[in-house]
Amino acid sequence: MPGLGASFGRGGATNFLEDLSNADCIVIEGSNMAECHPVGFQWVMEAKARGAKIIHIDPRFTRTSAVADLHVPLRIGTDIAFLGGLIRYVLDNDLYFRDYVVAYTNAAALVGEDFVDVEDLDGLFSGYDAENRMYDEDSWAYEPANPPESSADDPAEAAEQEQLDDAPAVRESDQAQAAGSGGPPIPSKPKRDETLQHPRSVFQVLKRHFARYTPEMVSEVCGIEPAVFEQVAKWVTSNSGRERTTAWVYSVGWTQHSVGAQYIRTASILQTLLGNIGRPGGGILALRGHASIQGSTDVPTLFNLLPGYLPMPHAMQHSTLDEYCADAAGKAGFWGNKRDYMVSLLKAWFGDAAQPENDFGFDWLPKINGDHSSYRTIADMIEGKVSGYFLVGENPTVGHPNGRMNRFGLANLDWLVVRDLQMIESATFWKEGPELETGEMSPDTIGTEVFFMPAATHVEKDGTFTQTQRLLQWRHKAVEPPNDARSDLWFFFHLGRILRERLKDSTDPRDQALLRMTWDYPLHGETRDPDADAVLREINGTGPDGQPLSSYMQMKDDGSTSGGCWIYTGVYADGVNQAARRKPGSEQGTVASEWGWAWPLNRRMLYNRASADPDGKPWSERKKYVWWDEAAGEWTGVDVPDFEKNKRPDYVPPEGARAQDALAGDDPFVMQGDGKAWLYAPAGLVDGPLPTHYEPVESVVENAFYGTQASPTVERIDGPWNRENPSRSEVFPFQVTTYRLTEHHTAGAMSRTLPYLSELQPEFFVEVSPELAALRGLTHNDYATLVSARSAIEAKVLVTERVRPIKLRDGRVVHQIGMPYHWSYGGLSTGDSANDLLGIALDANTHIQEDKVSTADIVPGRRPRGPELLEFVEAYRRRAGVASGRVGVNGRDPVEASAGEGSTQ
Amino acid sequence: MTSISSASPGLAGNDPSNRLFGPLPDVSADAGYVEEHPARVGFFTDTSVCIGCKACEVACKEWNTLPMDDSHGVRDAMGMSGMSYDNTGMLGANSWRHVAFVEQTRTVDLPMPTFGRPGDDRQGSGPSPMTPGDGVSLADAQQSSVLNAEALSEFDPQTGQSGADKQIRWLMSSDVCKHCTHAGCLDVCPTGALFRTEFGTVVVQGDICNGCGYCVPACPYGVIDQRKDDGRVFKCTMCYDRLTDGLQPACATACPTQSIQFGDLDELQARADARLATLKGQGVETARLYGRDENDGVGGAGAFFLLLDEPEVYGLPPDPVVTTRDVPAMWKAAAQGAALIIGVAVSAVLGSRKR
Amino acid sequence: MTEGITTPGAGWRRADGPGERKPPKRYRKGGGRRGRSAEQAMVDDAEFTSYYGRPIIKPPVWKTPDVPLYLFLGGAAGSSAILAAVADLTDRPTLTRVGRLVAGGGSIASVGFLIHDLGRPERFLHMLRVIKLTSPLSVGTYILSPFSAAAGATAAVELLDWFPRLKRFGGVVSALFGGPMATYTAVLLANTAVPSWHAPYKQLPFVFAGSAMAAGGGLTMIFTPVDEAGPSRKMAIAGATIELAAMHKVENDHGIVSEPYHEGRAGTLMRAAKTCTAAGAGLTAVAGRTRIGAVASGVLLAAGSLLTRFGVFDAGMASARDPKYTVVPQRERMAAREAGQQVGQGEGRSVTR
Amino acid sequence: MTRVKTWLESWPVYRQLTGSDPLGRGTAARSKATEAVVSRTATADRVVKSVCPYCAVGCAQNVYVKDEQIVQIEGDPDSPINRGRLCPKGSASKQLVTSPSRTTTVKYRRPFGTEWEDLELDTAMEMIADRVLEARRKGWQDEDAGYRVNRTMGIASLGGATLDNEENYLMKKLYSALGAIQIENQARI
Repeated sequence: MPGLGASFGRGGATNFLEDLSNADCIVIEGSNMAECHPVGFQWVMEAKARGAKIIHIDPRFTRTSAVADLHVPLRIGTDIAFLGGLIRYVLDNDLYFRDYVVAYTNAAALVGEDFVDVEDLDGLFSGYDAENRMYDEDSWAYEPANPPESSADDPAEAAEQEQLDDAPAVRESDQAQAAGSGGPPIPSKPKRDETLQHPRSVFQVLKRHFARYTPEMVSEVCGIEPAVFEQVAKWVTSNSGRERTTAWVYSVGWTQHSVGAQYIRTASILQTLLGNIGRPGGGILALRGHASIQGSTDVPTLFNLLPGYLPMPHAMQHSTLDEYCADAAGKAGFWGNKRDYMVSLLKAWFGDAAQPENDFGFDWLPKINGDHSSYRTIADMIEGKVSGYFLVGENPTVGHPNGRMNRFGLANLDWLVVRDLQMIESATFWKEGPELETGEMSPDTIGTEVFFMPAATHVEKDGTFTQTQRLLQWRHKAVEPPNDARSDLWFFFHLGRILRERLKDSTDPRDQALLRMTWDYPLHGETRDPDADAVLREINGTGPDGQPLSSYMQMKDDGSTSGGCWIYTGVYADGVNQAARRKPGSEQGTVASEWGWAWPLNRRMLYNRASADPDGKPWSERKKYVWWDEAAGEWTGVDVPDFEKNKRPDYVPPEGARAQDALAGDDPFVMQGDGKAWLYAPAGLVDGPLPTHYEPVESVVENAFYGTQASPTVERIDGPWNRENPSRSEVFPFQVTTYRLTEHHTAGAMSRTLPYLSELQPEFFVEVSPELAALRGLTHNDYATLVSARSAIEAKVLVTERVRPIKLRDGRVVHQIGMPYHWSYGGLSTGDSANDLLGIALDANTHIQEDKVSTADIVPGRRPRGPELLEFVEAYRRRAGVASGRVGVNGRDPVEASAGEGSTQ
Repeated sequence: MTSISSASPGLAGNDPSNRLFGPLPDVSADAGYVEEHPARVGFFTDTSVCIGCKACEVACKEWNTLPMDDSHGVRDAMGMSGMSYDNTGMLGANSWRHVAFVEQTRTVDLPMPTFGRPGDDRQGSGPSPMTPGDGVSLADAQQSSVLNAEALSEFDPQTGQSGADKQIRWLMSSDVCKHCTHAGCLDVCPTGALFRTEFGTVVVQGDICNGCGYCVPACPYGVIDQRKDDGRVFKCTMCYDRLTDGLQPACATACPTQSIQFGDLDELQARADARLATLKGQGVETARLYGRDENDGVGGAGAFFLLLDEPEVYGLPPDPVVTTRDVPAMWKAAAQGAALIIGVAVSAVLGSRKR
Repeated sequence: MTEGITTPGAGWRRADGPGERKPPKRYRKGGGRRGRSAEQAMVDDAEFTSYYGRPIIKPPVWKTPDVPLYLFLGGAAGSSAILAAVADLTDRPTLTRVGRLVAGGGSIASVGFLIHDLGRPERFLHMLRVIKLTSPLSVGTYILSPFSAAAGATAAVELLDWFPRLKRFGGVVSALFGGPMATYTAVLLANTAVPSWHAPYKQLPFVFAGSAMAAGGGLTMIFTPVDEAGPSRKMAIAGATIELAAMHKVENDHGIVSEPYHEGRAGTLMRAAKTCTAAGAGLTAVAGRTRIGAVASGVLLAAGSLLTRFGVFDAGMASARDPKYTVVPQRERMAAREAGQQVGQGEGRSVTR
Repeated sequence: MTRVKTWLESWPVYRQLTGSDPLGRGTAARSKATEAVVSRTATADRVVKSVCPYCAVGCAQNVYVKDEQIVQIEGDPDSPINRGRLCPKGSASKQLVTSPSRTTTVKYRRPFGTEWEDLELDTAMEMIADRVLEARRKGWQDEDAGYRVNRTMGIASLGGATLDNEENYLMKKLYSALGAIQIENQARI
């Protein structure tokens, strides 16, 4: 979540669910919280019962809208325009929380002279490289307070890396996400103008940047009345400030856009201006959709990250540990200790084999040099570049956009291991995939060897999930898994054990990492299940005495400490599994610090130093949370202070201070290099220091702001299996959005297979307005076919007034189609797969796909069957001027003959 | 031994102790629990906070191990109903909780001088008593609508009419057996399979029911139904088994927003009255309690509701009356009819010439 | 518009969709589907709201023809038993014998139908667990059991010609239970939430009493020599008259709830029933003393009675399936109550209940 | 005599006539099964603390176990997050564990095969190990574009976000030691 990471320093929700009940106004935008997080929604309802205003901003009228005070039906993909309008409203009417903004944000920082805003380049920032479709971020930098050399340990190395930062291979590799816990590194602290009047101060840059976002413009772009906008603005601003707070809630309604990270940035700017970050009832709450999706980025199985948001070493920049740590060495903020964290990680992985002499085994780590993300890998599979694939509790042929492309990828593997509870579609694609019917694949042509390895459920294994507010909760095993079912811990441990046995006599350097790594966990029971508790201890780390560390502050770079994920250090503090704590909530205050354990260091609300004024006193009695206790000489309050406990509010860093010592007593954003919340992000995002409204990649509307239609940095993966619908095409005239329903879970393996859930939403359907139904002759509860340049699918039609056409200022009407994506051919509740309709276009910051907006056509009746389906879709492509989508066997090379016929270009 | 005549309003015709109809202060005592018994328990379902998640439906089925609806696990038998997000359809033998989804729109032909919409009965008409006084002006409070305010959008895409104000709302309500004070199902059951528990609830005893089906049309709410493959009837038990273990019913336990509240009935009634007053104070004129009134046709319900529209909008009868209220009169008519037959037969015989 | 009402599960948009959008006539009650009673409505346009046209109450799960046949046979057997007993006392041996056989046969068959209708027939004896005066089926069990035992035994000994004294005793016992046997079934139907059964609860026992006599008279007439069948004819004519008169009230006195008796299959059945009953009664009066006339009119009377049972059964089922018949009368009742409360506080309760 | 009385008292009609429930509505009508009713939460052998595996709210669950079978899963009222409440998916999570359609044995599809075949778990593990080594070798790169990379491009992985932290940790550790880098997770999606 670079959106939050670049703004505040950590890529996690700033507040926690229960804290929503302290809000005076809650804006739910880009989230259908009542449907997707019903139990978390109780805290919204609690706030409502206490008199808070609930605003739901969403293209669709959902179950969340039904209980909100106000529903704002903006056009899909226009959130930046709406939020930008609010920012302008706040700035123009002097409604920002001035004391907060001056003290805790980079509003006073000066931006370098080279920076040119989108205003002057018709939608592009300075530094755009049109050939590679990338930015060089150098011109976005602050005007430094001191020359940069003075604060880096290794100026030459840092400068060299700075240059390499611009290489496409480095940019593609998604270093930005390393801002997950620690803001992006900046060369030095900026020059400041505390009056905010300097024309190059961030504050003035911001004002100019958002000057265009007038209520009229918002109204036109979002398709809502100015009065609606004004109502939201009034509620939000009158419920922010010293006495009151507004909370913002989002989920994948924001992230799954080509400019998703910038959506979050826009909200971050607004919430920062309003002084709502780090304060009770405020914040930005990111709602995650899976039990441990936060955990899966904290302890990542992601190509670009090591545990704790340490970046994966890059071939061009990080050939040694010193190089790896060069950018952080000497920096202010907690990233200044990067070397401590990395060495501890290497000690955790390689144990005694990691020694100072061998760079603690740094060289054993594989290096990345480009985009190795999931979709790129699928394209590589189709080209036959990947031999084997593990799917561990994931069903990409249903849950990922462009199911057909995903199936082609799987069909070109040598082998595939699927670990799941049910026989999912990604395991049966060779047998039942829709491409069998169209003739594009057949078992005779698919050489993929498939192993289905049954998995254990959540009650059949010990372990921790990290939920949406960074809280780790331990699950105790209740029963043994049946038959061959095993935990994933079992599978990977024993796979590693077997591999190590096979190679135990190898002297090949490439095998040394495997052989030297620590791999000796206690085993339990007949199945010899590894001890998850021991793994958690390793993640927590140990000190020189072999005892668990209680804080990452104890980590050293001399090899005397270990720790598998530095941000999780403390989860085993005092030798106790803190994640397993279950002191009843009724016996604790609202913060309930003794239930589970939250990173970092059990702090439930991040940046909570900001709940007090620069002098350390609460901004107001009503919103007091953490404050400075002068008598005790420490920070105190209802939560663990997200600040050094004894650092005085009036502390000023001495010259030459580094890491946390370089942050002042009124720098609440402790992971940022300057200790401030970033209204302007001089680094950390690849698509601009400020959010800008672009239309989605597939849009039926022209960008009213600038000549640049869509984000200039969108990442595309081109091939006959991933054609893009042209913008503003008459052939694909309707906007489509995908989403979940309460009754189902993601790709459906955990819900379509269960009778009680299946019967509640038994069929795939799409939601359309009565107007669109009339326009296209669609019949309620009958079939319709949706077509894109990728494929055509059929669905039952639910005609509902909850979906509304948007009328633009020029009289054009934008029709929107809603499409839940849970279905496929397997399970009890079945239907075509919504994701087969979607293409893959990615946010360059995150490589997350734009699921939430695409275009399509819709016609009454069922779709053609068999090969006719291919011809049907191909005809659409021809009409839209899109290149042919015909493919050869298993999706490989396009068939030359029909390409000639199909592609006129 | 109690004499039958005094204890049997069914035949006696008069009902001085309200055993067939009207308020009954202690339903359990009426059913023989004369010694100490638990307080009468019930459900208060506040539909104004229902988010339609259907957790109640699933938690109920899970606890009571009910079969899937209709299809018995055959996937082809499942289908979308087209009734908004309601694919359960109605209460039945396999669905003891049913969440209704009602989508409503209406057009208000009024100009928009303010954000408030005059004439809208869902419009807030004053500062909410819950609203803290600081920082919110009276005008702001007046601008708040209590339910959603889709209405703020002036443009009606249908007519293109400006000034026409289309409002939408989506009502959701979890229906359940009402556990009536005077329960038709219980009273017509000829086997004693249906009985009243010590908690004042009405429960079917599966070891007794012989599937006569009489309770099915006797329920004025259409709650109880027969399971076709089993032959017996089933309905909500208010988790009688859980109650005996001191637990709440499964649905109330699960309900994320406390739309379903379980507890002692008198306590729930007080809570509901307060909630209604709050909503009325916020200008929700259409809010009303349903099944709360002990003077209604079933003597008040053990499971009652706060609704935001007329009961029939949710599929509930507006003024249900327990059928057995009239059973004395029916027996009287039947006796007269029987006497008439004897009279006619006797006179026919006597009046006929013998051969 | 009515399509939506009668097709459960159809889209509400059909009834209220874009094509039919017009300004609401009066305050719209909101969602669900608003309907109007059918063309031939006997009451003024009844606007009402429902939940997607779904029924509010559950239609009875009773099977047809089992239950209508049970009603018919119970009635015919009950009146025949009485007729037989009185005939026996006045020494009409053939009529006695025929009456006892009809009563016995009818009662045994009706027990069969009743048990067959149970979801768990093997648990029939659970009916004897309790005695519930509030349950017509419980009371009915304690009527049907002695009645069918007595009538069945009487018919059996009649056929075998054993124990004449016992026969008379059995005949008297069955006659005692014969009346209740014929009319309790009316309470069985009326004591439900089914609108078109419950509303006429005061008339239905008389319909069933009349119908029972018409059937009993008719059936015994067929098998009894005309000379001896005078009582049968008289009872049949009287029964038919009572049935028609009572049925007329059922069909006309209950506002919208009377409607199902005129419409659809129930309407057809009721019209056929009245025709048969009236024709049977007329023919009895005119030609009942001839053998052919007796048989023809007896068959007509029995058919009329049978059709009445099917018609009443069907009308009830139809009224249960359409929410209109549940909502509209209740709304009218509420309106009346409100009006009553405005007139005088004291009347409120009696007016509405 | 007592036997007759016991027998009589088991007849509800007798209880109706002699007891406090003449209408047969309550005490008189109670059956044997009703008298013996017991909640299966009360008879469970143990209650195990767990967390719901669906969305990320992190609702705590109480898992009731009887004879090593899950008999009930419901919200843990002690949790400050969900306060004992669950959504429909959480409420259905017992079905997730006990689902009859769950596949609990290893299935194998050979290249160009048309049907699943059965395989012993141990055999499958050995076969997978063979293939991992081969794929690793095939895709191995010491250098790429002149830079040392020390990795294999032959193996990719995609995990769901319902993996435990401990599982993710071992996976990342093992893959990194193997040199596999195309390691992804639902968290990207």
